[in-house]
Amino acid sequence: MSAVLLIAVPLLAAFISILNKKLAPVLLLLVSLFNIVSIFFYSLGTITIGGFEAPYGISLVLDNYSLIGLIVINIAFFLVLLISYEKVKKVATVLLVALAGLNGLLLTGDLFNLFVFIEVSGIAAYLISTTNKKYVATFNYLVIGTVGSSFYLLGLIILYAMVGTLNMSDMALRISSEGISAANLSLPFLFMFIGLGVEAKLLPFNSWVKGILGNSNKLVGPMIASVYAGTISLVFGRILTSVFVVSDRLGLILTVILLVGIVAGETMAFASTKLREILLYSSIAQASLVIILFLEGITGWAVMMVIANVISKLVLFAIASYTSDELKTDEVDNLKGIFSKNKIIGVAFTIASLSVSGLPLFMGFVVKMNVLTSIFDGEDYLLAAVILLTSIVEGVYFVRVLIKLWYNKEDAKTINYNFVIKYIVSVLAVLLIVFGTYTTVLNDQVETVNEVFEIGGNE
Amino acid sequence: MLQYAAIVLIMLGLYGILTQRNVIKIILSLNIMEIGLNLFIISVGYVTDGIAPIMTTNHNTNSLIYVDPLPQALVLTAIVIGVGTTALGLAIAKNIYSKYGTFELDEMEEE
Amino acid sequence: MELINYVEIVVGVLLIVLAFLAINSKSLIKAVMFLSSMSMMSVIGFVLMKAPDVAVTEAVIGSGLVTSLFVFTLLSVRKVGNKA
Amino acid sequence: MNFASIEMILMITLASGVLAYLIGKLNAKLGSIVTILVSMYVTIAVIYFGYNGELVITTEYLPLVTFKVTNIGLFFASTVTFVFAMVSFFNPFFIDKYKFKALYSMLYIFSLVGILGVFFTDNFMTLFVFFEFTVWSSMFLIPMGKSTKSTTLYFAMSTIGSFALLYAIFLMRSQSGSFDIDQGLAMVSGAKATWTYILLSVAAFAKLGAFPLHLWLPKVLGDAPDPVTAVFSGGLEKLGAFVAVMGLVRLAPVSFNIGAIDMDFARYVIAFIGSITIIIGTLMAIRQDDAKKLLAYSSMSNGGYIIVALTIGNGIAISGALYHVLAHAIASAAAFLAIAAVARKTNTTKMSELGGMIHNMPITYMVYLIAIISMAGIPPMGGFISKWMIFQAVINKGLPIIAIGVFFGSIGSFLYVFRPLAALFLGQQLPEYKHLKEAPFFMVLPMIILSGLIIYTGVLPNYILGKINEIVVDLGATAVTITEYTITGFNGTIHPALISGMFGVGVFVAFLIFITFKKSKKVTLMDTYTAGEFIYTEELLHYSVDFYAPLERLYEKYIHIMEKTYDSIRNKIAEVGHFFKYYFFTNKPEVSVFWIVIIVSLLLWGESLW
Repeated sequence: MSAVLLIAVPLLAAFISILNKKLAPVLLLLVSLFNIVSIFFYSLGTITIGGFEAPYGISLVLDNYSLIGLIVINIAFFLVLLISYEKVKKVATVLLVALAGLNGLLLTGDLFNLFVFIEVSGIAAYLISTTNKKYVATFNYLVIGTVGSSFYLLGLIILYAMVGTLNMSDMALRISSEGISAANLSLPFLFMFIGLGVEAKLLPFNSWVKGILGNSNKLVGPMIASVYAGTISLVFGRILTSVFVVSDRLGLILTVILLVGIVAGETMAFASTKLREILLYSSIAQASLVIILFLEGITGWAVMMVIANVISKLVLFAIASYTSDELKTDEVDNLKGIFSKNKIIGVAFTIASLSVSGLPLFMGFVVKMNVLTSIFDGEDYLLAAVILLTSIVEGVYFVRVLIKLWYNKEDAKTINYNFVIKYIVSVLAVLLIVFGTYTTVLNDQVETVNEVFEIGGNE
Repeated sequence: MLQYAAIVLIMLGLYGILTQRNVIKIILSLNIMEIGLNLFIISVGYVTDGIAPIMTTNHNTNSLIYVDPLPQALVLTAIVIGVGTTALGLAIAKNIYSKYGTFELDEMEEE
Repeated sequence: MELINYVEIVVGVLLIVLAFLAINSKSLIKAVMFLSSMSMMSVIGFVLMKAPDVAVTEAVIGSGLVTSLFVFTLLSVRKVGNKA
Repeated sequence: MNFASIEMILMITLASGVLAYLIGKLNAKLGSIVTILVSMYVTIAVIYFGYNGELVITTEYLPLVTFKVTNIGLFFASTVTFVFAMVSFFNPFFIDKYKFKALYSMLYIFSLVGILGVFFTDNFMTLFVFFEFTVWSSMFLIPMGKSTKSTTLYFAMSTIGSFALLYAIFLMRSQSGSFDIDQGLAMVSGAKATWTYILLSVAAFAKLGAFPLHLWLPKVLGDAPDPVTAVFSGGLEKLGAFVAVMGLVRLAPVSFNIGAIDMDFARYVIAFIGSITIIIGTLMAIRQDDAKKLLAYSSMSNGGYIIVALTIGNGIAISGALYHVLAHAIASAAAFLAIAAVARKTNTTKMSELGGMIHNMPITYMVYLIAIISMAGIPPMGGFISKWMIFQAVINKGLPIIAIGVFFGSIGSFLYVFRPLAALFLGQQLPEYKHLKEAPFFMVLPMIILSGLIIYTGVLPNYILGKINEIVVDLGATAVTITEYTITGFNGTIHPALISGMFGVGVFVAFLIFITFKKSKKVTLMDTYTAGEFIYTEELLHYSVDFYAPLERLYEKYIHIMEKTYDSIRNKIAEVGHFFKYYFFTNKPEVSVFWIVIIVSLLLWGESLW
């Protein structure tokens, strides 16, 4: 079997699902499940499509990096489907396309192919976000997304004109062998960075996030904030680590953008009073942090942070969106005390948010500590200080929310969370604790990820 | 020569997105930007005096310079994707219209 | 060669002018028409740059399909509301 | 299974935390009884096996964690676990008042786990993990009390402290190459040493509740459930002292020596802040109406003593500081528990709403009296010994400005600690509290044990001082000269037992006089006159309310400065957030595009300038 199936099967199923609307949701679940199971049977390596060898043909790369990503993203995708099954019915075909696009993003080894998958998954995301019924927000998303991917394409083509290839590994090789100066590359790289930055929610390019995630229902919230964000972060990571040659100037520009993103994200979350807004601003900061880690070359732990974020954002957004769907409000003050009526949900939310703010016993803490260790090894004291200071702000607003949601108000509203979401969030919460205490797994994975790129870098 | 026009078109498209407050106009500006982008991509692969990269039987293919075929393949894909986006954008525009009764973003009440 | 250069310049200028008109015209239908003719201009541009297959695609999809999509949208909206 | 292995203690305790939760789900009272059993077990294990040198430090199950028994760790651990054990007796009586009863028991035990881990490790990373673990497990205890407001403040301040600690840890690691505590503290040098010094001080200040990070202390102690306040003041706060020993004593920051007093500038600054802490704590304590808040501010000023003593850093100062840790832990635990005992019956800790409880709760009254005598540093109690040693150190060092703070605090504490005594226990009795009885036996028992210990530390300090001397030697200072009954300071020797004996005689004589010439008459609230008018309602006319009003008026204007500062910091952060929201997140699609264009054009422009 070849990893092409991960993309082909969902696309095929998408076509079938157009023919039979009733079958579509079932098909979606089956395909998603098939993907999860089948990932474990593929052998690592580069797959070429159409018989052309690497620099010419389109290639899919299945290495340990994409493997981890595929496992996490496909499972997360499946869980989101389960949580929001009644919403899924209307957009089943779109979700199949989205699945194909996401897997393609993770697998592809070709920059143009990446553009196609960005557009495919992007269009799917626009369509998914229409289930929010906030069309202006979706329209914003579409416009910004299109401009972003156009910039990506522009950067790509400039790069192609300079280097003469679009294959990622080939490009890295040629850049070093032909001695193209990093300064010349900074313009195309900046364009590509902007293009990806739109999807990755990096600060000045992300005004769509508020409209989409601030009104998210239980499908859109976890899907965009967790699954999509995780995928794009991983794609970003691959490009930053294996393709980009960052010159000092570009590095400075990007670092400033990202640092501002972190600070802005945390302060905006601090200034917000709505649950979903707090979470979405916090995830902006998280996204910027992850990208900065990739930029600093802390690849392995950045991947772990992506995974931690996927898990915890899935829990947080699933609960926040579900609650807001039910109560028609997400003002934290109106939600006072809801967790005291729904303890399981509350505990899962608490664990996820404590993990995000990096308190011990949870996965986020392990990741944060190792990340900080690496940053200090790189003697980047300012970055570490910024991360720590913003973490304080982050912790404060999460604790504020937690206290409000757990305590006060005898007349807290009761919400009937269905057992699926209860079950899923508690399993994920347990997972956060397991990874937070049994750290050997993480360390092993980090090593495998780092190996992937060390090999790539030595060539 | 045309690549300068292409760059100007991209800028005009951006200008349109920045200044226009009408949903249709914004989608239109997106289209202009995409056309500019496509022209730019083609111009990158364009070689003066080259010939179209199409298989023909008449010529001795070895002695001729082809323009780069890859950008053209990219543009074909990009055009199709662009149409998809435009169609989706227009569909959303229609939804917006049926909800608010206007295309002007400024006339819609803030939610 | 000279001729083609002049043609290129004319096409380029026309493209820019049409794009400007499309963005700035008050009537939506007119804007769409400008877009359509601009798209046709780009077809000429593609031909000039030795990309006939792209030109064909642009002519059919870019110019034809996109324009009709815009027009249909505007027309369907006209029926529903009074203002466009 | 070895019950005296640190790893086992931690794991058993952690597991029984979960167990307490599960049992607590079935029956909240039983769950809280688990807390008693567990903390008793930990106390016995730590104190008995620890001081017999039988604590096992090997780890078999926990990865990446290493333990080490040091004299100082053992000292702190036995103090704090003892406080935890004593306070845990109160849990069953208060458990009904909490919103999440089972959770309370679990978190109570969890915070004990965290604190133990901090004291028994030789690895900074482990220390930090347990430090943070303590923070979040204790954080969720607070909102179960009166109000949920101060929780966030506690978290913010604690996190500032922990992150300062973390940053310091990484700075030390960058020079020593490992997370080992001894190596890290020994090998850090140059500018990094100064930064580490500052950061560790911040961490210590945040935990101790010292100025300017003191704000959480009174609020949290005012809001938290009554037994928890005792844990905070007697236990969790001492984490700060532990960190302070590391930072203030074991580090050598680069700074110039102030010749006149032969003291490093960096140390002098910290000592100065310490004395400011004492003064502010004292002044604020004077004006509190809530007995818990009053004691909280007194905790703050006592933290100041510890800081001042540790900065001086010679043998007698360090042992004074450490003895003060112990004495204050016991005394404040006893005082808070006494107030908790009252509050359980009356549901208030406001002094203006209480009075005459001595008639209902004489034992509690005695406990409180003993505790505050110790806190005020009056002879026969432990607090006297420690304060005497600290005074010795300060005077010998010749630090006039700091001495002012220290003496002011000492005198000030006379002014305030007796107010709750008078207000709560003495004076006239309110009719609605007439029927109240003494606290149940299992609440009285820990209080009596605590007061016994307070007296013991005051009368026969030499055994404990011997243990402290071992720490002092570990820290590289000269041990204090002690014999069985005497302590020798810089300018004299005291005989605590003798002093206590004389005090005992004095008290006995006074008691005899009191008994023989008892002429007071009990009056009810109605039995009084105001300006010739009868009183028609039973209003409490407290002399302890607004007692120091003239003094308070002097600094009334300035008391909210720190609160306002923090408020404005908070508002600034929110403002920055609103600023970003306004410029990046409107409902208009062009915003992002605009920024894209701006950034690109800046880059292109920069290309020509670079």
